[in-house]
Amino acid sequence: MKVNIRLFAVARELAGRDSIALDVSPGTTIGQLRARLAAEIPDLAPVLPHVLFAVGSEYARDDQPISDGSQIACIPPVSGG
Amino acid sequence: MKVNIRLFAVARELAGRDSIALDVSPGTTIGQLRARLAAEIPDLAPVLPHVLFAVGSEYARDDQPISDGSQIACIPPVSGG
Amino acid sequence: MIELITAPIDTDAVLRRVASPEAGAIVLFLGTTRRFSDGRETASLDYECFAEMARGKMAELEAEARRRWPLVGCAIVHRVGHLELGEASVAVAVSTPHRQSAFEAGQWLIDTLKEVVPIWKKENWTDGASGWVHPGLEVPQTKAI
Amino acid sequence: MIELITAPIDTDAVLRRVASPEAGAIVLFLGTTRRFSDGRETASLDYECFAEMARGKMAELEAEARRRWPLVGCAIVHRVGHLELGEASVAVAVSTPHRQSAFEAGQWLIDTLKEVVPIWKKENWTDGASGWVHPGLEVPQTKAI
Repeated sequence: MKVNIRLFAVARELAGRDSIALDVSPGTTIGQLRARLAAEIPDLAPVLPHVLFAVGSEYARDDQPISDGSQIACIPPVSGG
Repeated sequence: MKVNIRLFAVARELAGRDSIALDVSPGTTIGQLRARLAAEIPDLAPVLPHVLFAVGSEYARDDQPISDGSQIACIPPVSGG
Repeated sequence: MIELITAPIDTDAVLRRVASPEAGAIVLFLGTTRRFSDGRETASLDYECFAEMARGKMAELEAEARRRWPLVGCAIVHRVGHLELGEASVAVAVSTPHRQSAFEAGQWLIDTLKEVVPIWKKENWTDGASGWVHPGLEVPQTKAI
Repeated sequence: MIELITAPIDTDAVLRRVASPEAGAIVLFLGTTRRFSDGRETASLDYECFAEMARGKMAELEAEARRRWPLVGCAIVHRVGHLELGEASVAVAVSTPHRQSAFEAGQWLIDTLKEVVPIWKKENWTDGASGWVHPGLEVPQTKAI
């Protein structure tokens, strides 16, 4: 199934792109996606252990399974305010 | 010696005047002035136990002696802000 | 900056006064006249002050706050005279490098101002009566003419 | 009121938004861009956000603050894009009947905003380098061209 992952801030700059679409098998979790992203974009590997992921507009845990067509975001530690 | 006492807020309204000049004997304290004011202006008597006095721009204790020509202020409980 | 004024408080000017590239945080407190107090409806307020002493005490508050917190800017403005409902009677603004001290200093300044600065307010209620507010003191009310 | 904007923050409009005759206290917090952080001099900043989620989280913060404190008005405005030194990046304003809850709610809102809202800042230093600020993360710096 297809998922789209948006990248922000240092993740966007390290990847040189603002999103990536991946084909993943049904039942894939956020934690597995984290590992998969490191393999797909090696430049992202150093920061991936420190980022959170969001599905839609909600933070997601690593054990959360991803649905087909999920809009996922890779959220490095925030620094707004 | 002469002292001038300014009156504010409810004290001013109860006294019907914004200051009073009194002749007091040397060594008179703020506490003695408090009693004297109650005698001079009976309408002030109910509030005088609850007011503070200032000499110049500083709050004064009841045992503080008054000097000749002191500018004294009668300060009901404040409610600014 | 210490000000005792009769005109409406210019909050923009107060904020400009404390803004600085050395500060990362500004906290502004505004005290505004509230419609209901203790279930009674207020129409307007009158503030009276002992001006020389009030300015002196406000300056002491600023000096003490600067001893306690790393303030970049500090402004305390109190309005006196007649105020309509919803208007600001007091503005306290501080700027600091980091926000925690701005909140602490701002709250300490308004808390202490309300305890020590010789300013008094008279409530004019919608029922036509009015009365001085003197915490801890039972105050006789004046019927409006 | 929740806003994510690129124009300078209009603090007067923010204050008008929360002012009310039902409120006796307004607390406004402004986060401003500071010249020195960790001894390094900042020339300007760029803020990036995940807009849909940032708006959603800011709205959740307002809703949670309204559950915790008796807020009359609440406004959270964050600016994104390019900011010069000394400009405000964020404004949080609340109004309440009494001041204690205004200070508490204002501080909770900015503290929590800084933890959960997906917004990021990049510091552009005066030495020409720039780098994303990601607390807890060692971030590679980019040399300016």
